[in-house]
Formats: sequence, structure tokens, C-alpha cells
Amino acid sequence: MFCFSLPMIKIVGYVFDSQLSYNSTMAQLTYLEAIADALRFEMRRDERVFMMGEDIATYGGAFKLTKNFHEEFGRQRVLDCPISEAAIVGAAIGAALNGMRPVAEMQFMDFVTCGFNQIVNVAGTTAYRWGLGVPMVVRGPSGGGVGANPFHSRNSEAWFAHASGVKVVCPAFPADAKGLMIASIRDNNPVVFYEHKGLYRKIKEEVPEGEYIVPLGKANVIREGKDMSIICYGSAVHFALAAAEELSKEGVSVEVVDIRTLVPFDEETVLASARKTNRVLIAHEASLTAGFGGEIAARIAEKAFEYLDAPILRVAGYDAPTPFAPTLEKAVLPNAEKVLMAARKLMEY
Amino acid sequence: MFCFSLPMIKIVGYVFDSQLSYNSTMAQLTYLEAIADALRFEMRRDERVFMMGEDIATYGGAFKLTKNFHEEFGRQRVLDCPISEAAIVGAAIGAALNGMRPVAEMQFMDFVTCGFNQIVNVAGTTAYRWGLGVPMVVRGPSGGGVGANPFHSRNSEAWFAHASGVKVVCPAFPADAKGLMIASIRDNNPVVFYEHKGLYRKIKEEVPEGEYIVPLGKANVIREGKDMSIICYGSAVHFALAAAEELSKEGVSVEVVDIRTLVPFDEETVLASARKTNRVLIAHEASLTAGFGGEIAARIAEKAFEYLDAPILRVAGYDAPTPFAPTLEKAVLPNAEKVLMAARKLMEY
Amino acid sequence: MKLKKSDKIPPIKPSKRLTNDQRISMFRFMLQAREFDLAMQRLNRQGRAFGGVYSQTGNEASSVGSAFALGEKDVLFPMHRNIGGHFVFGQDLNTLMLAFLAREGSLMRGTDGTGHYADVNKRIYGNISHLGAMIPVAAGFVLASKMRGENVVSMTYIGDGGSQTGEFHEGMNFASVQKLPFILIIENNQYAYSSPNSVEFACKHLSDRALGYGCHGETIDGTDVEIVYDACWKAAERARRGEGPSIIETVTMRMRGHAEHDDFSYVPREELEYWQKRDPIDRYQNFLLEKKILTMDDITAMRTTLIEEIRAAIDYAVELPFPPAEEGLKGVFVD
Amino acid sequence: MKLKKSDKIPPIKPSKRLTNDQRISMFRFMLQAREFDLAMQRLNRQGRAFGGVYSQTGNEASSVGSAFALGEKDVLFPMHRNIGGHFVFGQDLNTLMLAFLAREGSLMRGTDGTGHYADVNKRIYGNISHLGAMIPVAAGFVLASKMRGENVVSMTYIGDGGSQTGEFHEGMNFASVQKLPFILIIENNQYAYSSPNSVEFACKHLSDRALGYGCHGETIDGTDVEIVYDACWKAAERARRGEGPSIIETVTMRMRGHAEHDDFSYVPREELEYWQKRDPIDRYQNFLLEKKILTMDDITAMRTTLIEEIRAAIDYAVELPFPPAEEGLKGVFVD
Ligand SMILES: Cc1ncc(C[n+]2csc(CCOP(=O)(O)OP(=O)(O)O)c2C)c(N)n1
Ligand SMILES: Cc1ncc(C[n+]2csc(CCOP(=O)(O)OP(=O)(O)O)c2C)c(N)n1
Ligand SMILES: [Mg+2]
Ligand SMILES: [Mg+2]
Repeated sequence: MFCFSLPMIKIVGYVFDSQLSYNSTMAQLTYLEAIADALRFEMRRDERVFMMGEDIATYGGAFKLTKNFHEEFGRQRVLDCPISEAAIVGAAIGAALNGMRPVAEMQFMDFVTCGFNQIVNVAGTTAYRWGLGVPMVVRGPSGGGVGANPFHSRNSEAWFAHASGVKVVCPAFPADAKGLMIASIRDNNPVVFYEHKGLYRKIKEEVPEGEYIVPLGKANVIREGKDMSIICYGSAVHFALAAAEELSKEGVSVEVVDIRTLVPFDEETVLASARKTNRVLIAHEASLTAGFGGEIAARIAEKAFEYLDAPILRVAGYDAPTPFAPTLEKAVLPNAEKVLMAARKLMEY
Repeated sequence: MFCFSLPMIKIVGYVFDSQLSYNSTMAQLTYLEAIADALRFEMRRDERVFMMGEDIATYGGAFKLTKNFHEEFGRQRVLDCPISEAAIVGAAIGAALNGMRPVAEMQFMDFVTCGFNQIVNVAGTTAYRWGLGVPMVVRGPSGGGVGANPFHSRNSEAWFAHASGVKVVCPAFPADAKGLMIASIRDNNPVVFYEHKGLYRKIKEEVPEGEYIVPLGKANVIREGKDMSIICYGSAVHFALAAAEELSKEGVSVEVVDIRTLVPFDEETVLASARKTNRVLIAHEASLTAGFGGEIAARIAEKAFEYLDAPILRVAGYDAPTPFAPTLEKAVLPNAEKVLMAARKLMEY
Repeated sequence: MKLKKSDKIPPIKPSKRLTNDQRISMFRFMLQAREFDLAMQRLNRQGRAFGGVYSQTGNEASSVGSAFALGEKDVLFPMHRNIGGHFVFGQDLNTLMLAFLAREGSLMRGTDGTGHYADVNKRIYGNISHLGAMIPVAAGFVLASKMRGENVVSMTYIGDGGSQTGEFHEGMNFASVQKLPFILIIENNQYAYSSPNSVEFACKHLSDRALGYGCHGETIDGTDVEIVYDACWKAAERARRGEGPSIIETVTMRMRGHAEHDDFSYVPREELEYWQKRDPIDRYQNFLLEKKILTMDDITAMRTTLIEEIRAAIDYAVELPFPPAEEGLKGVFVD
Repeated sequence: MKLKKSDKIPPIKPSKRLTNDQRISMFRFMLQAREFDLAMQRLNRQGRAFGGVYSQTGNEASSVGSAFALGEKDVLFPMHRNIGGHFVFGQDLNTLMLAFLAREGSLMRGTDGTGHYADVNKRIYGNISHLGAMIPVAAGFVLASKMRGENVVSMTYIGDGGSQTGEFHEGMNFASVQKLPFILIIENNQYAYSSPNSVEFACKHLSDRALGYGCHGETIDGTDVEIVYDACWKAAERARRGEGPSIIETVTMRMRGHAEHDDFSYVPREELEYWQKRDPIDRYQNFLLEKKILTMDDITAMRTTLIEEIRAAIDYAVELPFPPAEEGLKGVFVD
């Protein structure tokens, strides 16, 4: 298996604000373990939380994220489902309307295209039309860089960001993944939660034990800087950080803002960073055209225009399916080098 | 039926370039008639062209766009299909792979969510993976402003613009609708063709008879101006023109650029206009967040940055389903007044 | 559906489970649905209706008989021709009319119309336009009940057209695997918009699909309200006993166009005539008169009251303004 | 599938339509599929395979017998366990290996892998990963043939798991309404990834769904290649006569994990033993030996040749580089 070569990043300098609640005990967890931890914590705390998905019980999920869950929670609450994404999402919506808080797994996020109608048309309109919450999380592994194929690598978060009525979460770190998952489960609205499969076992960090919430709609300035801002999310945060590290050696002070959630979007933090550094680069793994980077650029070009000293640049996937061969995949997907090149161009402007 | 109140716009000053081929005979056609004319012309010209959809033969389609088609072309080439959007699109793809040029109708474009997987995952990846063309058009009525409901009004073009491998067309005028439809049918790639139902019978103009092609990927400067550019497409073109007219009375010279196709995107024409007028407003009916306006803004903020004298503004749908009641729908959808207000703000900057 | 020329209209098959009071009740709901329909048609002709008006005529026995078979904890996900079910579940005319006409006070605040609303207290959950979408949702609703040990049945509807959607398949299969207390009524009213059954499917009965899910399936006369009631009552009993879902195909006729803009010229006259003789209300009325459960005077009085009530609701709703514009900018998310 | 303890392994049911040369041919393809599988497993253990390796073991009779029944104009849409069909349709090992290993020269230029390629000249159209998606596509392919008056049959496959997708339903219904010359083989190999049949469906046989589409349906022993051949041959004949599609459920066992990373510890040992005795290759080999169509020496020689050919193809492909990076930036659209 061709693997995403990511440094094991130890994170320092999280910005916790008063809305963040956390427990002082910490454990070293991978991104995958942190998500499992969040799910287990919520399942223990709240009987209404249950999971639906393909091969999640006996097998523990394609990535073993829910390994042994059914032993603790039983097969009803860790419900192995037929290969029917529309039924899984639809039934989750029905259960959510009837007092439960389902977490529906897409074995790969790519298969959400088969449950797409349920999410955008049923879940996404129910609050607006009926005034009723649909406290459902649709979660699963997304993204490329691991030598999968065009149907096991897609980054489709922008689709749901454009749907209206659906929250969209893309964590980049284990602690965030946990805190955002708990927040997502407790949210009364449908949330599509993008886990990046390339991060599952690549990243480990201290994750607060027990109750730990990262509220939806709060970006995180994970690295402060003054010369330019990189606005990013998901896997892009890691190659942005790597590029920032390299740039610092070149004397460029880079601020890295991890937006963490696309909907709600923390415009304020993003604009503040743009206004501070006056140079903006946006990075995401998803393909460029009509990706969420466009939205971020547009907000900045409208609301921080007078602070900009240079064009807004985007580094994103090439507009193509994510190819299978590693040579091609590397050409199509963004990475630290591509960010670096764009950042240098930006600084030269 | 609450109706979109649009003036009957007579268009002058089309920019025809050498790639545009047209016949000198003209007929006054509505937008709907122009599309029907294109379909009829192509069906007569090329045996491989055929239509699939719900209620398109006997009934002539929910909007009577294909009225009497089956009488001329037979029921096999005007194929009434079961309520199975995935099968309709999937079978169209299969037929396209086998030498045909199917045109699949979604009774309302909203229902494309049920055929979504076929379009983005099968049609959109076939050229890249197999090197084979999928000469298929998926077409249907989209958009709001006619007092339909959240499920008969959606503007979802940005989803396909982000899919990779799918062309996206959004004509605003009868002649363009015809010329772009013919170009779409002759294109060897999958095209999602958005017709705006609010325009179907509201607009009439001279449409060249017979062979008339508007190539995909060519924006059209439908009104020249020097003080600001409004970049738009679909129904937004009409309220942009209305606003431009009003602004001209206020002494503001507005350039209106109808991009016509989202994929391929005519970046050159858009950038040229931005560089000329130095002020940009983007308008589309689709909801704001992660809409195609973000993409346009981002391209301009990157590639015409130094020419901008003011922030890039967007006027778009509010991030909500399109509501049913006319009062609410008016609040949610953009219109000439909202463009006007934004344009004044832009000029005051 | 092939018409049999010689086919005699069979007498109503009385259910052993119904009291005469219940019969009167069902008849009243059917009549109410019919009069509601006529009133909406009128409103539409007057240009005062707002949005599509989907006729219920021909569908009253299917809609009322099925909903009437449910218990007081059960939930209903009605579709566009199930106004009768709304009445059975206790919905009042004003609420309905505000929803249909999208006026201020509508449960949907004008964000949506027709019967698309939900009224949790009345256990009514409307639909979205996309056919088939409510099948997995209604199944999931009772998955939740089942997990909590509650014995609740959910019921929804689909047409002879909508049965071809992928979500029909995924939803029915899921419900069957989970043995959910779920009932799907397939209302085969011969047409899906302009498309006859032959355009939609090639099987004999749509209920034949039950075999492929491993659930109960049957096709019944959808113009005899007591047959519908009985089949649904049994389905609900099976559901409560943990025997899983049922597919019940009710065969009837959509007696008007798909919506009022449709002149249904594609329907052969003989076909309409055939079904006119099987009008579910006429059939039931004859039965009630014959069995002396109601007199013609009773019925006339009943109808007069219903018409007056409907007229009053329309008069009430039609005068109200559309909800204020700001409502459109609220509530995309709940707190 | 309940295992019957006493169940004897039935003898191969010889088809009346096969010559001995054809039998040898089928056997060779089955053996080739098996050896290909073993080679890929080895490659995977060596860390030299690229992407998922989905075992074909247990599936050879289903894949080879079905594809072998098609004619020279017919088209095949193989799924992930149908390598046997690729061979039947004349695909050469180098082409396959380049595709699987995504090397330079692959028909897919490295954009995709495994059997996902299409080779128009060989009438092979691969699949996408999304299960069910190829059903309407394969149906639409022959809709086009039919419109042109060509008598072409298309065939695709789906698993006991993938049969629960909405596109299965929409595709089969569409094909049935249009009476398309289309054959769907449901390969019921007992598991969908880790999920046994009981998680996936509650009907008795998946072919029971044919009744709900109005097409032909049958469930057959998927470990007897002659039974598979016969059923598919008849299905193709029906298709050519204009009698519409068929669903043929071939019952067999996936003898390894879903892909090579999966240790299939969720499969009970007795179940594997039961099916081991029904190994499609062993069964056919015994038959061919018994009928003296082949000798053990013939088979050994055949196997040796196949192994050498496969090894040569691997050696050839594995040495080649991945396609150049620029390929990734090309061909999103055709001209
Ligand atoms: C997925 C989907 N495709 C298309 C439509 C458009 N549409 C609305 S109603 C209708 C006909 C429905 O026929 P049927 O299911 O038989 O129900 P009936 O109206 O006859 O009661 C169609 C095609 C839709 N609502 N949803
Ligand atoms: C729509 C969809 N959902 C989920 C998957 C993930 N997936 C790939 S293969 C598989 C199991 C398939 O089982 P089955 O259909 O029985 O085929 P088999 O592998 O047993 O031959 C799953 C769940 C997928 N490919 N497509
Ligand atoms: Mg119908
Ligand atoms: Mg299987």
C-alpha cells in the first residue's frame, strides 16, 4: 500500500477559548483512536446515540475504527446494515426524528453519493420546513494520498457546504477530531463529518480524556505568523504546517488557520488573520474548481479586500478524479511542496 | 401560480466570434421553444440522438417542451421512462458508451440528486479512466422564483462544477439555449444542462433557425460598460441586466458578462472584464456558500488582483432551501433590487 | 391494469372488526377528503390556490382505510394523495389550509406547502417531493421505537410510479432485514403523471416485490375501504407481533389529472368510466345505506356540514397574508 | 445459507450444449483464474501488489460459466471477482497485469486499477467501485443495440451485498420494462465483506426478486460450471428472442477474505469446510477426469503452462514504472 508520507506532528499552542471544555487528563491517541474514543464516550453517556453502517459490528469497520464496539454496546446500537447508503442515511434520519442520535458510517465517504438525496433533501431541509432537528452524524473516511482509487479517495465536503441546512466538519488533528465529533453528535442538526483516511494512523497527539468538546464553527490558529496566512482544513493543514516550517527557515513567518468546520464557517477568525498578515493562501485537498477554497477566497476578497497586499492564491487538487498510480496521484493532489512554491510566489509579489 | 416578473428582454449586441456558426434566418422563440428547437434539430440531423425521461412522450414533458416529439421521432427515440433517475442516467451512459448520444431529462433538475452517483462517479470518470467519451446530456428545469417549493427550485450547478469530468451549462437566453444545447449534444463528454424554468416562457428573442452552435466555454459580454462588471449566469443575467439599466440612469456604466458555461469556464473573458472595469460584482441565483460565485471571485482575486479598485461582491441566494411562500421566496432569492443595492455599495467604495 | 368488460362491481366486503360507529367515522373522513378535493379544485380554478393541487378523488378508501387501521401510538407519513389520512389522524382544517396556502400561521412558516408539514403531536410526518425518500425514513422512525422497546407502527405510501425508485428498494429491504413494524401502501392508481403502469413496471403486481424482500405482500381492491382497513389492520398486528413489514398494494384510479393543470387526455374514456362505477365513496355509501347504517338524510347533512367547515377554513386561510419575508431567513438550522 | 450436514456433493450436471473442447476451454479459464488469484495473493504477501487484491477463489465456475455462454457480439461488464470472464473474453495477461499494477502501458494510464478498465475491442467494460452502478449502464448499453436492431446481449454481476443498492432495483426494473437483452448474475458468495446474507436481505433467494420485475429468475449451484453455463446460455437465448432480462443467482462461497487484508475470522470453519468440498475447480476436474476428457497429466501440464504465463506477465509488469506523472493531468475530458 502506497502511503501518505506525513511527519508525526506534535502539536503545541492550541487556542482554547472559554467555550471549549476539556478534561485535564491526556492520552496519546491517533486520529482514528480519537474518533473511536469520541464515539465510545458518547455511546456510554447517552443511550440515544447509536451507530449504523456496513461491517461496523462484527468486523469493526473497514478501518477497524469501531472494533469491539458491538461487544460493549450490543448489535442493536452498532447496527450492521445492508449495502444501502440511502437506507442507512434515511433510516438514521427517521430515527433522529424519533428521539435518537444516530451516527451513520459511510464505509468510504465516496459512497455518500448513493445517500446524497437523503442528506441534501430530507435531512438538510427538515429544520427549515418542519422546525424539527435531525441530530444525525454521517461520518466516514475521505481523501486520497494512500493509493486508493478514484472511488475511494474523493473529497466531497464542498457539495454539502453548498446544500444548505447541513453542517460540515473536517478535522485535521486527533484532539479536534474527538472534540468535534462529540460536538457533532450533540448538535441537533445533520452533520457530515469528514475523516481523512490518510490521517487515521499517521498522526498521534495528546487527546483529553472523557468529555471534550470543540464547538462547531470555530477556526483554530494553529500557528501564528505575520507575513502570510494559510487558510486550510483537513489533510491540507498538515502539508501547510510542513510548508510553514520550511518557510520559517526562509525567514517567512506563516500563520496557519485550520478552519475545522466549513459550515458553520468562522469568517471572523479567517478575516482577522488575513487582515493581520495581508497575504493569503488557501489550501485544501479537494479539487480546485468550485471547492470550498473559492468560498474562502470570496469572503476575504469581499471583507478584507483593503488589507490585501497580494493576490489570494489557492493550492488544491487538480480538477480530476483522484488517480490510482502513485505518480499520478502525486501530480493531482496538493502537497507541502506545492504549497511552498505558491507561498514563495505570494511572498515575492 | 406566482410568477417571476421579468421584463421581456430584447437582446442586442451579441458578441459572435468566428467559432460561432449561425444561420441567417431568425425566428422569435421563447427559451423553451429554443431548447425544443435545438433538440428537434439534432434528432433530425443525427439518428444517434435520442431522449429519455419521465412523461416526455405522450405528455410531452411536464413543461410540454417535447410536445409531439414522439409523433415525429417515435416512442423509442422519445423514451418514456419509469421514475428511476439513476436508471435513466445510467442507461443513458450505457447507450452513450455504445454509440448513441442520449439526452436524459430530469423532470425537475432537483431530482438529479437521485441520479447523482451515476453522473459524478460513472459519467464523470469515464474519459479519465477509460479514455472513452460519454456523449450524454442531462437536462431539465431548475431554479426558483415561480412559487414552486424547496424540491422544485434548486440550483445545483455548483455540485457538478466541483465533480470533475462533467461539463456544466446554464444558458440565460433563447438563442444561447439553442446554440449551447446543440453544442452540448455534439460534445463527447457528459454535460449537465440547466434550464431555468422561470425563463421558459418569459423570454423571447430572435433565434437563428437550423444549425446554430454556441461553443461551450465562451462567456458573452452582453452589455459593455466601464465602471463595473457584473459576472453572472442563468436567471441572474436578467436581473443583472435590469440592475445595469437602472444603474446607467444613475450614470454608472455596467458591463454584464454572462459566463454561460461553468465548466469549461471562460476565465479569460471574465478576467478581461474585471481588468477593464476594476470593480466586480458576481451574481447567481444559487445559494451563496460554496456556490460557483466563490470560484469566480477566487479566480479574479488571484489573477486580476492588481486591477481591483474595490472588494469583490457577490449577490446570491440566501443559504436556505428555496421556500414556497412568495414573500419568503423573494427574501431568499436574489433579484435586481439586491443587485442594485450591492452595485451602489460597490460604486461608493 | 386490464379492464374486464363484464366485471361486476363486487359488494363491499364487510370487516368483522368494525363497529358501525367506526364505519360512519371512516365514511365521514372519505367524504371530507372528497369535499376537500373539490374545494381545492374550485380554489385552483379561481386562481386562489397556491402551488400544485393533487387530486385525491379515487383514493379516499385507500388513504382513509389504511390510516384508520393504525393505533393511537402509530405514526403516519402521508404522501400527496393522502389527505384522508391527515383527517383520520385528527388534523384540523385550518391547520391544513394554512399549510396548503402557505399562509401566516402555517406549521411550515411558508417554507413549504401542501401536506409537506409535520405535526409531531398528531404523529403526522409529511413528505418531501422526491418520491421514495420517505420509505427509509419511516422505517428508521420505528427502528428507534423498537430500540426503546416501544411497540409503534409506521406507515407510508408510494405510487405505482414511485415504486421504481432506488429508495423504495433500499428502504423495504432494510425494513425487512430489521423486521421493522412498518407498512408500505403502494397506491396503484394506474398512472404516474401521464405514465400508465406499463411504462413503470413489468411485473404482475407490485406487491410481488414482497417476495424479494421476505416480507408480507398482497394486492387488494383499493376502492373498498373495509378491505383496505382489514388488510392494514392485519399488517399492523403482524408488525406489532414482530413479524416485520408489509407491502399492501391498493388498486384504484386517479380520477383526475396528476395535478389540476393536467387535462389527463391520455386516459381513455372507458377506463375512467370503468372506475367511475367503482367510486370508493359511492360504493361505501351504497353499503351504508343498504345496511341502514346511515340514511340519505344523514349523508346529506354530513356533507353539508363538511362543506361548510371546509369553506370556513378556506375563508379563514385565504384572507391571511403570506408569512413575513424574514421567516425565509430563519430556521435553516435548529438550536 | 444454512449448511446441510448430510448434503452430498452432487455430480456435475453435464450440459447438452457443450463439446469436450469447450469443456477443456472452460476448465482452462477456471484454472487460469485460480492461478491468477494465487499469484496475486503471493504478490500481495510480497508487498509488490498495488491496491486491493480481491480473491476469485470459489467464484471460478460462476464467472467462467456465465461469460462462456455469451456470443461473439455480446458484451461483458465484469465485477471485482470476475477475472475468469476477462479471460473468456480474450483478455491477455499482460494487459490485465498492467491494469492491476497500474504500470505504464495500462489501458487506464494509471488513473485506475484492478479490473476497472474497458477494452472496447474485446467487448469488456469494467466497473466502478460503487456497487450496483453498472447495472443500469449495462442495460443502457443494449438499449442502444436494440434501437439499432442489433442483437447483442450484455451481462453484468452483483454480489449478495450489492443487490441491496437502489441502482440494482432501478436498473433491473428498467431493463425489464424495456425487455432488454440483459443478464444479471447475482453471485451469492455468502458474504459481503464481513456481512453474512442475514445482514443483507431477508428473502429466501435473491432471484425471487425477478418476480417483482417481471423477468426470468432462478437460483443455481454456482460451483457447477456446466449448470452456470446452461442457465446463462438459456438466458442469452431468451434475451435474443426478445424475452427480456434474467436474474441468475449463482450460489457459491468466497473462500478468502473480502480482500487480502481481511483474515475472514468471522467465517465459521465448518462453513469453509463445507464449501471446500465443493471447490468449483475440484468438482470440474473430477468430472473431466472421470469422463476421461482430460488426464491428470494433461491438467498438470495445463497448470504448469498457466503458472508460467502468469509469472511471465507479472515479471513483465512489475518491472515497468508507474505511468509518468503528467498522465494524471490529462484526459479528464475527451475531445
Ligand atoms: C424522484 C422523483 N422523480 C420525479 C418526480 C416527479 N413526479 C412527481 S409525482 C410524479 C408521478 C408519481 O406517480 P405515482 O408514484 O404513481 O403517484 P401518484 O401521483 O399517481 O399518486 C412524478 C414523476 C418526483 N417527485 N420524484
Ligand atoms: C455503494 C457501495 N457501498 C459500499 C461499498 C464498499 N464495498 C465494496 S465491496 C463490499 C462488499 C460487497 O459484497 P458483495 O456484493 O456480496 O460482493 P462480493 O465482494 O462478496 O463478491 C462493500 C461493502 C461499495 N463498493 N459500494
Ligand atoms: Mg400513480
Ligand atoms: Mg458476496
